[in-house]
Amino acid sequence: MALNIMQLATLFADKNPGITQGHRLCPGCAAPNVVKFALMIAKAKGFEPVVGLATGCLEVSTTIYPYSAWNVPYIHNAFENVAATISGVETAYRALARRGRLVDPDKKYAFFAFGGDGGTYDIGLQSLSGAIERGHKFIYIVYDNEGYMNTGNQRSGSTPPGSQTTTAPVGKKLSGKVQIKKNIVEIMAGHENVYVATVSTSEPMDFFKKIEKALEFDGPSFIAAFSPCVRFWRVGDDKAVDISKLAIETGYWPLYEVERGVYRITKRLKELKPVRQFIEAQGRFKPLLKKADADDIVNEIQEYVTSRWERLLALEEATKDKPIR
Amino acid sequence: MPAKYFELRWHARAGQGAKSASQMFAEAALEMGKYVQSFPEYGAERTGAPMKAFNRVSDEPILVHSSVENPDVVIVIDDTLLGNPDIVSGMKDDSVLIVNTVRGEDFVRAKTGFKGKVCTIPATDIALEEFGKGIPNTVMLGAIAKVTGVITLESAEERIRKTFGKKFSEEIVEANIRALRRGFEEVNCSA
Amino acid sequence: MPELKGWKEVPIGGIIDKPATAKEYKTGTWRVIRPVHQIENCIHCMMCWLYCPDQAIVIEIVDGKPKMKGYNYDYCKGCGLCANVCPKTNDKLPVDKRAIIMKPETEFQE
Amino acid sequence: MRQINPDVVAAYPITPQTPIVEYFAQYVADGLADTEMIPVESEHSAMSAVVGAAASGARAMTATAANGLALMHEIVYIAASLRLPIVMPVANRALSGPINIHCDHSDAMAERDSGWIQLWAENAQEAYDFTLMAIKIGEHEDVRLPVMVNLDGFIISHGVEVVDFIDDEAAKKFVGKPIVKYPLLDLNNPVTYGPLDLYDYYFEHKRQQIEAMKHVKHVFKQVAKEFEKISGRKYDIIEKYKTDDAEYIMIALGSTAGTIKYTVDLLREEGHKVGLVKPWVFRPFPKEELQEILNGRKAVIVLDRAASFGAEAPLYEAVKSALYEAAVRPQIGSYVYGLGGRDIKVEDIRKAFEDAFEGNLIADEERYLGLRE
Repeated sequence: MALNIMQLATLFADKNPGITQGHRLCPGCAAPNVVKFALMIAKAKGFEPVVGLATGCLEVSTTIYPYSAWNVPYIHNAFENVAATISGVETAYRALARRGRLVDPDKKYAFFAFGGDGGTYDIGLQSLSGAIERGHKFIYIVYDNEGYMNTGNQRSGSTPPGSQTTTAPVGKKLSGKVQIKKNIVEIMAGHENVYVATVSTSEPMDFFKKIEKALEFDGPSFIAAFSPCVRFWRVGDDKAVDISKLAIETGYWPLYEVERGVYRITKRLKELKPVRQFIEAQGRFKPLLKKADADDIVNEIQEYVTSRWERLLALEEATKDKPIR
Repeated sequence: MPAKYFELRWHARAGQGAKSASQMFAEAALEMGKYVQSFPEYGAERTGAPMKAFNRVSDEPILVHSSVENPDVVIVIDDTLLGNPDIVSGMKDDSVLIVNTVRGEDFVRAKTGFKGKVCTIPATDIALEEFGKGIPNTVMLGAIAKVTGVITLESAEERIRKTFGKKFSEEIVEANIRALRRGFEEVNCSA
Repeated sequence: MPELKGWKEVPIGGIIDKPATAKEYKTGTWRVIRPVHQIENCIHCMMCWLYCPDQAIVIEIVDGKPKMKGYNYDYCKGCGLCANVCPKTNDKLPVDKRAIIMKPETEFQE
Repeated sequence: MRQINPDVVAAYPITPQTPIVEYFAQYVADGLADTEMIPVESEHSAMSAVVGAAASGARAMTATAANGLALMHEIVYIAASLRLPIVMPVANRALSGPINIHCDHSDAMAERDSGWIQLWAENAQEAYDFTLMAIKIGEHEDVRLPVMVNLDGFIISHGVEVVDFIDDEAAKKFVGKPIVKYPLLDLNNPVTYGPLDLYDYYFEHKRQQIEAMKHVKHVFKQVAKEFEKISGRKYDIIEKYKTDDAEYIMIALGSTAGTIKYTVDLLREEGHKVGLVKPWVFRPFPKEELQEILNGRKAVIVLDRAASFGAEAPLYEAVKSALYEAAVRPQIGSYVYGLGGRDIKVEDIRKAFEDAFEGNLIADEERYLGLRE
């Protein structure tokens, strides 16, 4: 039975969810809530989270020596290797458990790795793929803010076309990044023996259920969390949830899961709002929208979003009751 | 005897534009044929976190690259920072404290305990009146020109025309120049 | 900033050997707009608590139910997300009917 | 490695390290060791995973060579900085390019400032002995540093030699239970590994690493003494071969030292007073030991199996620097040899000695053994 918000509030009224106050992320940043949601569910379900972090905003802002905003075991190694690092931790756990050398042998451990889209879609993809393929029992969560925000808004494999970044800026000739966002969910689902899901903090119950599922899944899980960067998406500090809602309602960020190849849409939309609404709500697309070819690019995104949604519906139908492994 | 450098320290919140203001100040001094430095203090802080930036100005080449310890002038862009002990750190009796605030000298003294010369200017309000955005940089530049004389109003004007002229309309450039002049005229200093 | 220690006094490897030390760093100093809780309009739905990125919402269990008590201004950065997600706060409601109102920090300076 | 029976081994195959990992995987498959193996997808992940495992409180090992070590490079530094006592045999091989799979020391030399202890083995026996000793040295309270056990690729890694193994029980007792500090998996004391360490503390943490390296020598000696008790084999920071009355001393790392010993014996039969010094420990550098042994000799010949482009060869540079403080400085000469697995022969070594006999060593001139002009 999934936990609801009131139950969680009661449970965590005087208990820390794992990430603490005093972190130095921007006001209104979505990333700490991605962490909070995940760790609260783990703790509420009796798990003890152990956290690995890839280099990025979340990492630098939560652990500025001698200040740590974590009250669970935490390790940061480097940018591209959080999945490999946590696979070492998880393996050590199994070895020490077997050899009777765990300090807390009776506790249920849950291994989490967090990374931004840069550390996941791009530089960390190899180590992530390796760790998932080897079947380590861990939950990888990408907080996807669609760019290298830690270093000041450079393009990543996750940046959408037309978005203003410093390395793919909108100029006289080019209209920002030209490539479509990489579909990380499909890449990860292709590992087959894995639970993959998309989440957004604007849909907390859906988020909670998927974390629960990941905790119970017998193998690795990959969760893609939509995580607006209020600063570089050029929206108000209070707008992370609003933008997330628009992303879901327009189909830009469909909520679904893939469990061993079986697709399931978890938030069914009767109709998609025009993706233009999502785009126009953000300052990062302003330079694009001033350009003559803005409509072409917005239409291209719209076509992509629509066709992907239709494809999702078809995949759901086609994979029903047909797990791969 | 090594050259005496004129040193400034800026206090603001990350995202308030102190880095650009410090750059504009340096460029205005450069415009007058001086040697300049402008550098922010890089931490891991995000938008809203207290941050610092520094300037050095000299008639001779500047050799020192360390951060400014004993500033001649301290500029505070956000008066909610005044209670932070960092503000007066290393200030000398003859240093000057310039604060963007709608409040007066007494408020600044009460918050900082600073005994030397205090100047105040409601830079955010002036900026809002002149160009509709609460970005106090150009107003502060005017105030600094008046208080220190290290840069002239003309050099600052020249700089604003050059930097803003490339990106913004004539209207915005003129509004910023008006803001600059008001900063120069309206800054209010203790004796 | 706490007093800086010498190399013989700190744990090796840059390890922070205690949890949650960031609580000593008060991010409330970042705030320029302050959320103010008007408890009489609050329905204690816990949305602000859920979404506060800085865990600055203080809650208390009364008769087994969580109640919003106000803010921990030591950590609140003033992002306003709490007011935005509050079902009892929006532009259409008169200010005195809202559960959360946002006020410039300067009003609380004296 | 089987006798150490580490908790976790993460490794990726690379020639000539492959046999080490293959043999070990077979031991695990046959149940002779019950280590958890992580068959990672790259060396970068191998080092990353052992960092995670070691931080967790596990005894963790990996092994690599050449390009694999280079790919690990970033995490090699992190392992040392996080003060994790990982042990890693390195089958030394030329670092590309062009690609070459044979022995030289360019791979390990590129890591000499990474903060790892470097032990250098002459033969399979030493490689085996050092791997056991490395566990105890790295985990020691005064040290807490990772250890690289260097062995010449192919020459040792693929060679078949007689090795005297210690019996399993004695070996197990010698390495003992892992000494763990700040285990990540201790839920009662949650620790933060790898924070952002800015200008206010980074330097202090580096100073601690410098200090830890200073403790290695006495810990090495202590461990060597214990090891001698179970093995009868005696180790020190440097090995001295027929140096007592030697006027001419050659210095080299790894398997070439054996060939030099043979040559020393030949030359001694001819009446030359020659000897060999072989650093067993290269990091920390045996500066004082070398100063003491080299002071007042007629000549010192340093052999390097790696070049430092635009500077002097690494071993030579360090030896020469150590001699700055010697009361009576010997003549000194630099010889680079064996790059990319080029064979080094007795005649080559004899040639270098003969240069010294003739008084023909020039400190500022790098010479090459076995190179075609």
